[in-house]
Amino acid sequence: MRSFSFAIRDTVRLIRRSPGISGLTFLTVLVVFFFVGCSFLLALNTRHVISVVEGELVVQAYLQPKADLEGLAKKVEKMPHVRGVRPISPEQALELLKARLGNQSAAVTLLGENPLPASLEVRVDKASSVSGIARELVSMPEVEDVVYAGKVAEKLARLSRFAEIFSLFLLVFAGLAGALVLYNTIRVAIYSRKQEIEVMLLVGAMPGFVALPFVLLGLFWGLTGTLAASAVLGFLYKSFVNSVQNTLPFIQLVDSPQLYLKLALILIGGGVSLSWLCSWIAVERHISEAMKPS
Amino acid sequence: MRSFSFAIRDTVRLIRRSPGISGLTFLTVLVVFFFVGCSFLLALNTRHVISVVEGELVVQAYLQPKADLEGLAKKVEKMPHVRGVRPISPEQALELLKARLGNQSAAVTLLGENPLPASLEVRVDKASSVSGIARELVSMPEVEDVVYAGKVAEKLARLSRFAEIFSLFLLVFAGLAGALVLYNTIRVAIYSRKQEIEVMLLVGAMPGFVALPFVLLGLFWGLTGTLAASAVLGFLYKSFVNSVQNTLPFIQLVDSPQLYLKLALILIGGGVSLSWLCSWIAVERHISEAMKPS
Amino acid sequence: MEIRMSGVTKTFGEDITALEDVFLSVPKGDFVYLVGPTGSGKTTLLRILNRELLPSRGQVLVGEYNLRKLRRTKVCQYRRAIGMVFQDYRLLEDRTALENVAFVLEAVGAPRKEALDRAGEVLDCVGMWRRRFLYPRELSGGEQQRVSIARAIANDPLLLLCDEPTGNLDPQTAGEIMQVLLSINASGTTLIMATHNRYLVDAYRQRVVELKMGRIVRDQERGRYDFDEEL
Amino acid sequence: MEIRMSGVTKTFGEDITALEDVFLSVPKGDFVYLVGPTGSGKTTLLRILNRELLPSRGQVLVGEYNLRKLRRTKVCQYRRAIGMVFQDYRLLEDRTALENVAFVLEAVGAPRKEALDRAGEVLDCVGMWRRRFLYPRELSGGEQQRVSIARAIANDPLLLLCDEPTGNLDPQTAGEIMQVLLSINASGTTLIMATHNRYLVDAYRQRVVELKMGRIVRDQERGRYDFDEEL
Ligand SMILES: Nc1ncnc2c1ncn2[C@@H]1O[C@H](COP(=O)(O)OP(=O)(O)OP(=O)(O)O)[C@@H](O)[C@H]1O
Ligand SMILES: Nc1ncnc2c1ncn2[C@@H]1O[C@H](COP(=O)(O)OP(=O)(O)OP(=O)(O)O)[C@@H](O)[C@H]1O
Ligand SMILES: [Mg+2]
Ligand SMILES: [Mg+2]
Repeated sequence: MRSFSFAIRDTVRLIRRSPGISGLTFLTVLVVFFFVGCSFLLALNTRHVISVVEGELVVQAYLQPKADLEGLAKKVEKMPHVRGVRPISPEQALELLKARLGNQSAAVTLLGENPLPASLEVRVDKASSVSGIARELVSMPEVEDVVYAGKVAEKLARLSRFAEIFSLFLLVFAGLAGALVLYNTIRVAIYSRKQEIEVMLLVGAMPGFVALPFVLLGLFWGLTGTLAASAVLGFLYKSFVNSVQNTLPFIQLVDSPQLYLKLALILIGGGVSLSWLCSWIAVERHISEAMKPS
Repeated sequence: MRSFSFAIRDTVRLIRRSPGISGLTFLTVLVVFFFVGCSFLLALNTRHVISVVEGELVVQAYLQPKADLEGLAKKVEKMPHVRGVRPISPEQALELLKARLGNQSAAVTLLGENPLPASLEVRVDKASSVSGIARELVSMPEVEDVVYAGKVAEKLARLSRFAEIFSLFLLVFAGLAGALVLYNTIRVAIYSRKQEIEVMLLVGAMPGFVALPFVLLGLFWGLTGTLAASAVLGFLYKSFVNSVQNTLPFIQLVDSPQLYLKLALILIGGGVSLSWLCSWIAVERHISEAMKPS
Repeated sequence: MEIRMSGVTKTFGEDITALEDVFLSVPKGDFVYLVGPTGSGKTTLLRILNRELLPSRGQVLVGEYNLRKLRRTKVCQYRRAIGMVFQDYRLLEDRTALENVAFVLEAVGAPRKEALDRAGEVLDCVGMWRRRFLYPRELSGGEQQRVSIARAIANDPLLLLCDEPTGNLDPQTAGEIMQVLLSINASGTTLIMATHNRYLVDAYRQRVVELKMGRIVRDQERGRYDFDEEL
Repeated sequence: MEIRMSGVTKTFGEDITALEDVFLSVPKGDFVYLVGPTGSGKTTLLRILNRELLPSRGQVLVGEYNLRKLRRTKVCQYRRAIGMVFQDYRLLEDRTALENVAFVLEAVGAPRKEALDRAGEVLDCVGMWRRRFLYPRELSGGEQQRVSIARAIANDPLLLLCDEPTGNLDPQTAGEIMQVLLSINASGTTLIMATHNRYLVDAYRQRVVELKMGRIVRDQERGRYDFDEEL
């Protein structure tokens, strides 16, 4: 306890005696974790956009003339991987066709009796389930034909797999790079205290006693740096989301209180534990070097 | 010349005497410029994707029954902002309609005489020119009606403006952050040589003579770090492009020999000049501090 | 503490032999001058006793510690039991004189206030009370040396190793410091002092061990600095 | 070079006066001992002459240089014309003894080979030829001191400032170094040497300037270390 209060006093001293190095280490941590956070948000949004697009995938099932539209809809709704079903009666289908043809709709009015069949519009949870659902639907006796964007679904499924891998890779890489830069920065900052560590050990201070202020110093940098990084990133991302919403309302970005909390927790947790670890390794190296008699 | 050869020898000595710091500074430069390069590629590809999508925007012009299809097509092709024109005769229009209706095409065969008009499909250079072209077309006497995805075009135009600003912002930010981390790293590395600089000046060495090895050191870090960064980034991006091309052939990424050259030039040029500048500032600060009598 | 060195040899690299086959035994409470020309191995001997260096060959026993076989925590414990005045002072650069001394006391676990009080006391002993709030770079050579002496004695060590503790002191101040060291020795602390100060050695006669080229060439009770004069 | 200090006062902060109203003039080729108790301002005086410190008040002229009004490049030029042995040596840690000396020669523009040759020569002068490839931390205190002396004299300075150059040397080596300094002085170099070494001052009688509490209290041709003895 006593040596802990000493360590805290000493940490304050270390910070105050070289404010330049402390300040720049703080900035480096900030920048590094800002980038890590950016990668995180990028990965998150890529996956979000893809899943939104996937949510718009539909399988169109055209029914036999006498099929029970509502009953079938209920049944299909309960199938796995189905997110929703919209039943379309022949009358609705005609209206839709007219709307689709635009100013050529005159052509449709030339038709006498409505030749269009009833259909189900089945929304699917993700791209890779589309072909399975389509196969199940076509095997039903009430269904005459099934139409779905098979190529698009396949593309999307691949894209989603790819984005999954890519975002994982990005995160791991950003994390590694961050750890590397952090370790380097802390190590060099502690390197400039090498002699101090040597002398302390020479006059009989315990290794833990010597290390503690430096570990606290690393912790301090990590904490303040990542706190600032989450604040800056949160603020910038919020304004980014806002300006996207204003100018490009059709693009949906991930944006929720939980997101910011998660972001802050990841950055601060990662930064604090990383910087703790880094400063511990860095100072431990000096200590064991200094303790080894030659 | 003589002091230059001394400086080079001394730089080699500085590198060899603290390989740890040199190595980690090199790694930091690598990581930082890797991120800068990533931002650059991200910005480039965002703009590329948007321009590809914009290139697929069309304005559909339906003609008066007796209009000269081919002649009008030639005329429209010469208008500014027009990238291409595809004339569609009434027969082709009917085939297209059938294809579009899919298994409901039976409905069309019920039609007696072909009621569809001839039309022109006008491709436009960018989203923001769509409405202008549409207005010009509709004012032509041969044109009966114009159909175009006005909302989509507007969205795309906004998106493109947004992406422009965003990528600029991203680049500037990445550049600044890179400069900051670089300056910090070099500064701290030189800080550990503070006493050496002081002693050199005390025994009468000229400031330039003292500074040169450190500036060369910064240059060395900048050069090797950015060289490695461009190599790693180039390699990773190439494999990324390849794997995208294999699994997602429908996505077009920027990829050309010039791109890699440009990337390498930007990274290496930026890194070398930045690190030169940073080490110069860092060492100059120590020198003027040491030269100032108290 | 009692010291027993037997057959201690210390070589650096291939061709530098700083100590050769040194046998030295110092009973508890002894006062030993270590003399010899520059480069004869005095500092090397003291650094071996401070366990900064391991002997290349030979045994070193100090009290109950066998210096060849100390584990990390034992080394710290050992170093706290002894005190050393380094030839190049080794003060902590960004601590004031007072904090430099108080630090070793806090490292042992003394509360802040007690440490500062005790540090002030020993600084007063060596005549540095007035300069206690200055940083080492603001002190003169002799003042730094005295802070380093204060730090070494603050802990009431059982063994005090002094490497040239008066090199930067004028004769009068050196004499005062010598009085301090003698009184510490009188209280039972074993004291080894490497020195070139002929005045002191001749004025305060004690056991003299002379090194030359890493070998002990003289070990004399109540000796003088130069051997010849004793003849 | 000739030195003229008039009314030089140096204060640090509010309450520390390291030098007070010092008038000192040293003709070209003189040899001056600067003596005085520890903390009396000797190093401060030498640091002012080396232009590490600016006097708080007063004029300092050395040769054609007015030390209060030197621009950056002039400072370098001036420092090359003089040599200084620092009390704490200030050797470059990651250069060998030889490179430490050769460095100052290269800084002046000497070609590498010549610089190394000359560095070897002066190291031989101070008896450090055998240890020339060791790094400072591998040298004993006295050896480092001699390297620092070698570095100061390598350039054939017009003014040589020695701050306690024999503090870590045994009497015999100190005498040898003294011979070297005297011969440099004989060749016309002005030499100021701050020292506590009573033996040397008394053995090689020269002009003695004594400082006390920052004031010059004695300035005597062919003096001794202590004033009383002269009475
Ligand atoms: N780490 C080392 N590597 C190589 N040689 C060393 C090392 N340490 C000491 N030496 C050599 O060992 C010899 C003895 O050194 P030591 O420091 O013990 O001398 P000393 O008696 O203390 O001299 P001084 O009176 O000058 O302080 C010296 O010649 C020195 O060069
Ligand atoms: N930068 C500084 N800040 C505050 N006080 C200083 C500074 N430099 C020197 N002093 C004080 O000025 C006084 C004179 O110091 P100086 O180094 O000149 O003494 P000295 O005569 O060389 O002593 P010694 O013989 O011990 O080397 C000392 O008391 C010292 O504490
Ligand atoms: Mg020694
Ligand atoms: Mg002094």
